[in-house]
Amino acid sequence: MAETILFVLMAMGALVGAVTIVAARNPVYSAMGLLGTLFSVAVLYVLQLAHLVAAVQVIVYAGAVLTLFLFVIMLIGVDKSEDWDEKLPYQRAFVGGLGGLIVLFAGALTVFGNFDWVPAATNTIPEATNGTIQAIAELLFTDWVLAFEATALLLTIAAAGAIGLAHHRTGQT
Amino acid sequence: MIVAAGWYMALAAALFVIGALGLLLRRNALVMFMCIELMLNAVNLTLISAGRALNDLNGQVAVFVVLVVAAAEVVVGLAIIVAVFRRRATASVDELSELRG
Amino acid sequence: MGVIREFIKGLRVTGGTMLRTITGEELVTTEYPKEMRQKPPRFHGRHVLNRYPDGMEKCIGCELCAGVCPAKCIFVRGMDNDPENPTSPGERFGFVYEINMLRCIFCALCVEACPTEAITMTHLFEMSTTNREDAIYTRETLLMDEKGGVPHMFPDDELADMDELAVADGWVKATAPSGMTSYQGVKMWQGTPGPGDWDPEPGQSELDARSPTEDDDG
Amino acid sequence: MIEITTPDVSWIAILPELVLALGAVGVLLVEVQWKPATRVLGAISAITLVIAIFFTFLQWAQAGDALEVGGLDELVAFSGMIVMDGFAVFGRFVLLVMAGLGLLAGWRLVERLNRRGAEAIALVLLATTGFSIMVASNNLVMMFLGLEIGSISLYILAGLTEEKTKADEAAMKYFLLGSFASAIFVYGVALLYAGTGQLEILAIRQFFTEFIVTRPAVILIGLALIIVGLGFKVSAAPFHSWAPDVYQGAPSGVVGYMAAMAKIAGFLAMARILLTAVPQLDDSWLPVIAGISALSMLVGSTIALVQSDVRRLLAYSGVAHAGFILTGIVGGATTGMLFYVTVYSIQLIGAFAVVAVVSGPSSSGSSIDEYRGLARRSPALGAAFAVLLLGMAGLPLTSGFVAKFGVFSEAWANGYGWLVIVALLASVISFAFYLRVIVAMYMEETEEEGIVVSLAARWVLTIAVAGTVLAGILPAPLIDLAADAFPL
Amino acid sequence: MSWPEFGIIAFRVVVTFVLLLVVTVINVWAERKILADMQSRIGPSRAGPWGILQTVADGLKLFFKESVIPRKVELGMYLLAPFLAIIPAFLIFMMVPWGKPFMIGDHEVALQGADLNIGLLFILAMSSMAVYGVVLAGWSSGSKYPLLGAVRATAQAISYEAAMGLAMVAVVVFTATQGEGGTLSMAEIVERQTGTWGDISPVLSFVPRWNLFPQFAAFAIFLVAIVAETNRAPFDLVEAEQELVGGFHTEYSGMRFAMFFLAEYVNIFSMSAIAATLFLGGWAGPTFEGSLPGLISGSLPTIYFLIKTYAIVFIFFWLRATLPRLRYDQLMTLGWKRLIPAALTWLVISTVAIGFRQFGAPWS
Amino acid sequence: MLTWLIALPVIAAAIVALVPGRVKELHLPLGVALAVLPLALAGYVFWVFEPIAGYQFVQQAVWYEPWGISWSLGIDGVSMPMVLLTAILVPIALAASTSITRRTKEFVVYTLLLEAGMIGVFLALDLFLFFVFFEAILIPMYFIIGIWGSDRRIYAAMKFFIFTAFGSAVLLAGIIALAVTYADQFGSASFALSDLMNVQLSTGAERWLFAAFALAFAIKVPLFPVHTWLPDAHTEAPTAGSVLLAAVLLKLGTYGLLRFNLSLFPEASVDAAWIMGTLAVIGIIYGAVVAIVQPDLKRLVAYSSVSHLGFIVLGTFALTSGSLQGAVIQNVNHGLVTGALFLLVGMIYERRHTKQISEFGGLQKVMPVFAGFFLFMIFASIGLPGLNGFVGEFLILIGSYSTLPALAIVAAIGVVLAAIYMLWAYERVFTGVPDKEENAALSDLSIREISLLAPLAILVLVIGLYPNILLDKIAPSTEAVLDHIEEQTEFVRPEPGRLGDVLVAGGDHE
Repeated sequence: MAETILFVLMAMGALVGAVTIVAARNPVYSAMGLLGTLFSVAVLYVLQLAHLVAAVQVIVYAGAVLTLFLFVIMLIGVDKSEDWDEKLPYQRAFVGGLGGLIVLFAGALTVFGNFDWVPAATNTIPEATNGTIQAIAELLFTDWVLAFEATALLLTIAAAGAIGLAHHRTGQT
Repeated sequence: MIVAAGWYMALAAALFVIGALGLLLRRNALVMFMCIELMLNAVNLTLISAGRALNDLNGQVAVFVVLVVAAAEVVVGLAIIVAVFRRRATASVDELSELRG
Repeated sequence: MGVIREFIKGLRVTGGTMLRTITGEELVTTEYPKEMRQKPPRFHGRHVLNRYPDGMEKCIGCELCAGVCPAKCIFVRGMDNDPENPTSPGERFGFVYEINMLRCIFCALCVEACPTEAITMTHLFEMSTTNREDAIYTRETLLMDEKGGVPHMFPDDELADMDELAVADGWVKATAPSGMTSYQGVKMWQGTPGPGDWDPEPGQSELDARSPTEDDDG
Repeated sequence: MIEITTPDVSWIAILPELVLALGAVGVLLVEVQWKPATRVLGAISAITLVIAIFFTFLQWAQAGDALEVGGLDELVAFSGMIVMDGFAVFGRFVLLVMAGLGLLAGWRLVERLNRRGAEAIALVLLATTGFSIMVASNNLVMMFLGLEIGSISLYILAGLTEEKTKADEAAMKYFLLGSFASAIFVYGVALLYAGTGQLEILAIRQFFTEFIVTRPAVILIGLALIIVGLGFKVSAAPFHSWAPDVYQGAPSGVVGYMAAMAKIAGFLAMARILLTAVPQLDDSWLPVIAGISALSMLVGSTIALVQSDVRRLLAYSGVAHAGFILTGIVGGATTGMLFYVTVYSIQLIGAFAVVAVVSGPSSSGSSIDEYRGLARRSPALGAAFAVLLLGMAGLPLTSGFVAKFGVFSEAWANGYGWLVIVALLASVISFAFYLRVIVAMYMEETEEEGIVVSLAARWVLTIAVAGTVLAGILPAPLIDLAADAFPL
Repeated sequence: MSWPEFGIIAFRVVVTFVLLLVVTVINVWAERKILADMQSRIGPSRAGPWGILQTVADGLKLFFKESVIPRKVELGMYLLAPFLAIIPAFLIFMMVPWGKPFMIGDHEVALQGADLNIGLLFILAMSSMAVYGVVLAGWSSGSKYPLLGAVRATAQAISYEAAMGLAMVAVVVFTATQGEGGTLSMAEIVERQTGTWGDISPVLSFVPRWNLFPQFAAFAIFLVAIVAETNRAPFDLVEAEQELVGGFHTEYSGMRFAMFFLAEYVNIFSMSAIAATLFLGGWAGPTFEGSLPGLISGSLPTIYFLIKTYAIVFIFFWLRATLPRLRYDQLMTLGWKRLIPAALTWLVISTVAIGFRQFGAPWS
Repeated sequence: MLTWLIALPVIAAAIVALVPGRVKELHLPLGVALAVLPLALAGYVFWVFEPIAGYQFVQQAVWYEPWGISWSLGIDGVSMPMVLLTAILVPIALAASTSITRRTKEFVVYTLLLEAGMIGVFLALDLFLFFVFFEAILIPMYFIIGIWGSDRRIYAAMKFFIFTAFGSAVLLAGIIALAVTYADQFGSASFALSDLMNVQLSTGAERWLFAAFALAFAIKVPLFPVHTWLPDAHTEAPTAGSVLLAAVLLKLGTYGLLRFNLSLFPEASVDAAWIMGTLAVIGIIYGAVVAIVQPDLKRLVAYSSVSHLGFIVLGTFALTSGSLQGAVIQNVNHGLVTGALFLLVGMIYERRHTKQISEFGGLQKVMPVFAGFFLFMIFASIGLPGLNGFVGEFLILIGSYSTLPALAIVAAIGVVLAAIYMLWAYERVFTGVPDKEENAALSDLSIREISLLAPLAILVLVIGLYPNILLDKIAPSTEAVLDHIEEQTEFVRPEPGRLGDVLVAGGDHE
């Protein structure tokens, strides 16, 4: 029961946040929408016993990523409101059409498709220890050790690259 | 009472679609970028929900990888956006039109 | 490691200060209205117009003070003495004397300019008023009576320590050589409540006799 | 006491990547510590690449041995993260060679970047690492990770120049659409995971052999999203819109490398997923791939016709080539595709090396007018470019022809005759725009002075032209290699 | 969930909340008083004995003051920002155990808002949320000084959070030596710090088993990081008065300003409490059960906790009195080039050492 | 030996390419001298060529085993004349290119490469190899037209390239389809002509493949309605280009039809004979009619080519001994005559820098030798008995009459039309009084030019008078083609008519 209520609430939160991202004229409001979505999704993770992921989600996304976003928004001037005149003709119509198509497709799948989200599921009850740090760490440092190391590489690239990109060139404005 | 994984994944799908459409619709590089983050979030939600339904931890571990990727993308992406801004003082993709055929 | 040593040094300063403050050793704050601090000898407070011991006014209405005032806050008009009943020992006396305390910058140039030491400054500084008119001190307010008192805005206020009026600004003593040989070594200005009591001015010859390093200013 | 589970580590499976990553970090550190001449960094990267290539030989031998004794399990390393099959090793080898060529082609850019040159070198090596992981990965998330390592390096490379305006713009567009593609790809992975419960490619195949999925909608959608995501990366129509802008705006020194890398890895990954993981579903994906292929070829060729900028032209031709290469996947075999990807990459890097020479290593844009009379200004350069363009066009005696022949044959044999005919039509259309460049070079005159071709560029062009011609005349060794390099 | 359990939870939350409010009131006064002492002044002295009711008076004043809303603000965010600032501040403290659990009947009452198995991560998450209040306040004010403050706040928060997290990680890894596996639960971390180091050497049997001793470097790093995280001097660039008027809250007044003010002091206390919990053993200490009346020995842990926390809070004040504000580049240099490398180095060193202790040398 | 035939021009090209660009005067003579070497070799081949069916001097080397492609060369009666023709015309075309002063070296190189490609096409017995050469030719030709052509050269070059490349693409599709089918049926891949002839095709597939091959070759020929690139290419190309284009390149199409369409798809060939014939005849009439109204001399010759090649196609698909032999020999004839005509037009163009017929008039007076040669070639082109054109056209018409009588009759009208446009053009250019001042001062042909034209004229005469010198060697091969068709289909070739017997005396087909 509690899960259902929370799910409904958080799903609404996530959706409202998502729509805010897209619809808000001011990027700051978009960022806040994203924040809302991130939080709601984090709660949904908790509901699904993924506590660690939920915490990391908030720390990394909300704590670092979105803060960076805000920083850049502030840095490059928030006062510039976006030009809502569509420069590409048909772009909006195209997006609308695409959206409609997806909705239709989804509707058709739900109604006619005899559709199953997780066809491979074995209907076992998930273990309560699934979300614990120990369980995840066990996997992360054995089976996924290569991926783990590769993420280190990725972060190195990101750091080095960001420095290279943002580096001020002398003699240029 | 347990909510079926399908609901979570449907929510994720909705988020993903909103993100994708937003990316196509908006012209502000930052907002577009946020839409990408939204999409990655939808991915994470899908992975976790599927992982729970399958009683498989790999889904959760995969989320960590996606998270790190998202973080790295943000670092680079924002660096690029800032670099562009330094030249143009705009974050609108529409105004980036030096490249034309 | 130098940084850390400096850092600790800094912490020691503040920490030590705190301890000393708590013990009252280094507490510099005085709870002002409750306890007053001794003012420095050269404190510039409000002006007073002095009298000779015989009760004659020192001011001769020469307007030098008004002329020298950088803030142009002094207004003086002299008047001929009534030969029968002179107000001051000279020909003229200060008939009108006003100082706008709102403009005054308490520089004491008027005191220096005064040829007769008529105007001096006291240590009294509580001069708040409730309207601008009251801030203009007139001859009546400034002039001492025989007992060395002057009228004050809030004579009964606990803040207004009227004893301060008795302390003159020490600056008067430091300057104002007379320049006249006949006054050499004469203790001229005694008995004035404001300026207090001090040693006679040394004469030129005595000044010349001193070594130049001791005292160079004229 | 905590009990420690030791991870399953197989060094040989990742030796080349290890060497590359170390080399890249080494370059950065050496730069920071000693600030040496650029040449030293070049030497370091060259040594790195050579060692890495040497290790690919080692892996090749090992993979062959394992196949002979049937020890297929030996090829799967790191608990199923990585496979060391011939396909991966071949892809790695090609990537490494392209990285070498790309570095040579971009060498002038590196030199002009001064201190940041080290960064460019390191990024090239790191991108290679990433794509190399991608082609070798057996785990879809690992593949995504490799893809991102490579892609992010490329985004940065696209913006790494001293002439900034257009490069920044290119980097931004590349970044936004590239990330979009990555997100789509990884969502596809997530859905595939939801559908099959597996993240490993071989396990997914196993799953399909063991179970019959009655309601595979999620799997199919996931697969479609994976195809779309990779389609973006390899700039197949209708997901190509970023390619022209990026190719035009990014510093020409690295464009060839960027394009080649993304294409090689993208196609190899696509082939691995489609042909290894879900061959049972080919009824569903074959028509889709064929459609994308046909559309790419037609769109690429036709739009390229009206381009006035050589880079955009090459970009659209790249779209067309993506279509051609996809016909190889439609053919259901990897030989032709591998061969095609290899030779096309060489041509691409060579072509962009020419662009870099003609319009400067860090410039953006290169109007076709700049090529007017190139054959007079520098006959060797013009000839090299002509050969490369003709190779791309697929004229006989160049590698392009053999490549096209190979993929078309495969597609025809797999029952996609109509696709081959479309492809041939597209090739004919593509002749027209390649010839436009040749026309400008050979048949129009200019007063401009001769061009100095740097030594590095000469090497690149020599290798590229030699490769194009040799693989066109004597394709046998390369095709044999490609034929041996099938995915596990 | 039975009613007693629910009641216990409600009790825990409410009491924690109230404790935090009370402590904050004292904190504000204490800071003013201590700063005054360090500057040879007296400090607040009028309201109440020793001016101790000064904060209450200030609060009342702010509460009744008119809340001016400037014309150019982004209203929604402007109104939201103070709450965004204050909520994470309170939530962080919910993780801190501030006394020894005791029993009512057969229900255990933990003196802690909530005990999560990912408590430390929650703290990290919330502390990273804290910056939003500042940023949004600065941005939504529609004024340049607050905006500058906001920009500084973001950069600063990100920079020092990393160091803070790394210092925490070192502690978490260390906890593995004190029990079965590492833990992120705050209550568990405290539990593992009870007792003394007597088992290592009898000489140390009077030294409490605090993490401070083995993890002294982490403590130093953590201390610096939390000062920066809470935007306190010398890292108070966010509200550098000399440059930015009032920083991010320039345009705020009245109750809204009070909320920022409150959030700042709550944060100081929470962070100090976390530091005390992580490194100084939280409420751990001798309770002399049996020899003292039950009530006293029962409240001793809370007193220990408060003492330890206030020791760190005092450091906050001390630093503010001592150090001049850093320049912005110095701030960044310190964060990225000193603190994070130091934290990383320490993490590696301590992890290797722990590894040796736990598993022996790799070659043996 | 055949490999050398291909390699020699390539080596020659390499040698020329290595000569420094400074010594400009050297390139052309050197090129001519080197081009004589393949001619000598081709002459030797002709000398030792035995008049038997089947391929001679076959050389085979595996190129890439799994795909079944090989370097497989051979020569028979159909290809031998073409090789010879190529070898003869290249040095002449080169020698005639003195007017090319710009980028001479490249010109020589391209021409020699072109020669290698053309010889390769005629010699290839492997479809893959054939296609490689077939495509490779495009490049040098494209450059020759594009660089050294006249005003609209780029347009023309492009048109030429795209048209033929389109044809090639279709051809490639056909080849792939055929090879894939072969691999399906025999389990191993092969592109060898002899292997692919064994493929069992369904009627539908065979027709499609036939269409693909035919389309490719029809474009090359060019057959109506895909001929439009030809006039442009001819008109804009430099003289040597036109010569080689008309004389050899177009023959790739007719050669291909004969060699591949007939052998690989006999049934479809028989079925489609009347379609191809009809198209050919339309081409004949159309080309001739259009040629009549051309104001441009070169364009006129170009359209005459369209007309003449129609005869060859007609002959090919008439499927009789006579018509096939006629087609082959007409290939040679057309090469010689049209080549010569283009040379002549080029020579007058060098002098007057115009090709407009209206610009000339009365040249007979000024340039008698030139007029003589022109008239001679015109007669050969029209098919005056005693000259080679007569032999070919006559054989074709006679041969076709027995299988495609209606078409043959209509085609015969083409001969008349040819006489009209050729002679009318001659009249306008050469007869009358030279009323234009510029024309009055024109110099007659130089010794060099005469020495270029003379060999062609002699060959024209030789073939016209003694066609058996070629026919003897051609006949076995063409008969073999027909045999193959009869084997595979129900088609029975008609007995040659009376005249045919007389003329095909050398044909030993008992």
